Amino acid sequence: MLRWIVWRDLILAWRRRSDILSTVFFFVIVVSLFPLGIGPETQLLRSIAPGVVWVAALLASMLSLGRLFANDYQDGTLEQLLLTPQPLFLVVLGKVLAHWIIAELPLVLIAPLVGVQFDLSKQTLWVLFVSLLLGTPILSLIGSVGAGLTLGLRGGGVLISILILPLYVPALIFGAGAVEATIIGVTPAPNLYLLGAFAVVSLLFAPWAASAALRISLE
Amino acid sequence: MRGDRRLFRGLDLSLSPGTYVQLTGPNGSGKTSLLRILCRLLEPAEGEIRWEGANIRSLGEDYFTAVTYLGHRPGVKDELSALENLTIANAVNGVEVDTENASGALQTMGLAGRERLPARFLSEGQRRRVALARLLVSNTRLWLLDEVLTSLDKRAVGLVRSLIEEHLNRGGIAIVATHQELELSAGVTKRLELTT
Amino acid sequence: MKLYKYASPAMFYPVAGKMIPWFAIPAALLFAVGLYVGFFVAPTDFQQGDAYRIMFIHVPAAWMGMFLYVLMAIYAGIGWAFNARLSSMMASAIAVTGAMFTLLSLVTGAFWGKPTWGTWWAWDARMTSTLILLFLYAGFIALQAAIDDPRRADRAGAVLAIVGVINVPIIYFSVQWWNTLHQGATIRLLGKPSIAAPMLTALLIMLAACWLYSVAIVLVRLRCIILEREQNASRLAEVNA
Amino acid sequence: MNWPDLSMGGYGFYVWGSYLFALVAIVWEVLSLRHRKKALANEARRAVADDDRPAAVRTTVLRGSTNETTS
Repeated sequence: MLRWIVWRDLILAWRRRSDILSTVFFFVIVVSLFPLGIGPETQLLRSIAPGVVWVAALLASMLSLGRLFANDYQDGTLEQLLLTPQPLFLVVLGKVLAHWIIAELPLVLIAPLVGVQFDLSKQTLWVLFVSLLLGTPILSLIGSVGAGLTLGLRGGGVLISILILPLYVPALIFGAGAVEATIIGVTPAPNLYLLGAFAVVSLLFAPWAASAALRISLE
Repeated sequence: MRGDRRLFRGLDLSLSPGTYVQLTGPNGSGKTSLLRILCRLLEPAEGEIRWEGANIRSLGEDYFTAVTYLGHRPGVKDELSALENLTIANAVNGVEVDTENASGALQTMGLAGRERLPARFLSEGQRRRVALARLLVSNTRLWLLDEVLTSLDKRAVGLVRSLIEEHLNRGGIAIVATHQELELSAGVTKRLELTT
Repeated sequence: MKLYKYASPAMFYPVAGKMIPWFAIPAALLFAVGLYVGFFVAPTDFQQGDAYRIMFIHVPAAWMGMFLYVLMAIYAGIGWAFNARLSSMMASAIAVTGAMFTLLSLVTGAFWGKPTWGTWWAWDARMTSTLILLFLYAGFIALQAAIDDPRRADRAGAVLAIVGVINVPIIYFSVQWWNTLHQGATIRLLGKPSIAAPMLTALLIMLAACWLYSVAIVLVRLRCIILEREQNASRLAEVNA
Repeated sequence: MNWPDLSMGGYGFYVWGSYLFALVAIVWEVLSLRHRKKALANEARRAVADDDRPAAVRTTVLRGSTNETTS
């Protein structure tokens, strides 16, 4: 059943390819703005790179979260999803997995490319890729709770950011920390382990919270 | 209850297989809320609902294998074609439907030739028929239909009537919120009037 | 289950009314006593001079901010689990006071940091975590404000508060980790070798005063919320009568 | 008295500043709640006042205020 939900969302996203591209372009543009704002000194750019790339990934995923449930909510298919004979958190997991593939994976793939703007070494780019690979599921998982809570509310987009960004802080700290560790030559292992641990915690709690949020919003 | 206001109280009835309940009442009298309570989209403030003797809350997800609920919005994705909508909706429900009898169902609902058209080109009435086609393919025993006859032409209403009659003959139960009189030839007809 | 049905908001309204003076007056008294001890009895600190006296408001505010968030999450959780409207109303009543205390602890912390560290904001681990706690409060209040139906607002708030409370320790740990990583151990605001007796008593008195004050103010706001919600209910009932 | 004057050896601004802010925060909270309570009180009084007017007038007022909520 899970693969059908993911398959359905992938078809839907494929039919509206522009949405995927818009999120990726937003990410690339935000990251490229910083050198323009701060100046081209490579030493400075290298030190801010981890934070810039991670914050840009956070904001880009915030953009696409609004649509996670909203389209299904408007055309009534979300109600039907609540009535499937499978536990609701499986449905949520399917939606989150689909959202991760559609909105987050492109960011992870393009991040090393964008990292080159900040004169990062190959090793650092690789750690950046791994940290985003580990971190972005957290963004989708915790984000799905925010999307579920703010379903159908006016000003939903901004509201999601206020609710969810504080909860992203550990992911940001460990993720950006891992990249920064490699820049200063320290092993990024502890950061990545902690990031992985936080990912597992979110994997456990977020679907339950998101399905509770959906039940409440659809009452 | 909606907000802090009680919609209805002291509702106590039991339905045997083959019953058709026509649910009527002015707007805001709680028809939709009753239907949503019956399919657990809404929790009742007090009281409980039993399906075959077991409280539906304790039945958990298995209860949904026996229920089909069609709400105000048809629940059809615009980007998907009518056929995809039907097959995927059922697959998500765990009922694998092959394309033949899916398009067969669409044809009986009068959508011949439009199966592969993305749903956004369909009219509201046609979209409603795609939703109703789900009734043909799913073998659930309890149908909860909320104002599904709106925007349907005469022929489509006739189609729905025959669908419900077959469903009742198979021992199913249908609770339909509508103001149109469906003189059913099969099963027992009950009327439930909700007043404000 | 009967217990929660009994504590219906309408029944609790007069009870809360009677309780408020019992908390408000002692709170005022304790504030006066605490300030007196803090300012007149406690000696001038050899290291920080008199700047440390800010501690008597900063530390209680920080503790209250954190304690009220957990209390809010518990009330919201109970309200959601047992469908007890009064408990959810209590959570909404606590939110604003908790946010106020968190904001107060941030401002007083900055006022304290300026003389001791020379900057208003030094990204000290505890201050940063308090800042994020303020964001969590803001999220709760914003979410409840954005939802019109009180029942959904209560339950959505409960989900957010519970998710928040699970995350608070993780956030505190990650900020701690982040802080030691970058700055090494800065001198902690409270890291004085020994706290003179009067300082400690002043601190505890002020904490008790803040707690009593919180109970009083939360009960007042609770009564307002009960009035607002029952008002709508009675008006709707009147319309349907 | 262990601090000679209000300036407290130069720290006065910070100490009094923070307590002033605390006072402002508490006073704001108390006043805003009192204001909110007063607003609720006369709203209730207005609703009660509605009841005393002749029934015919009242029902028109109420019908105006009921919005058709689609169930």
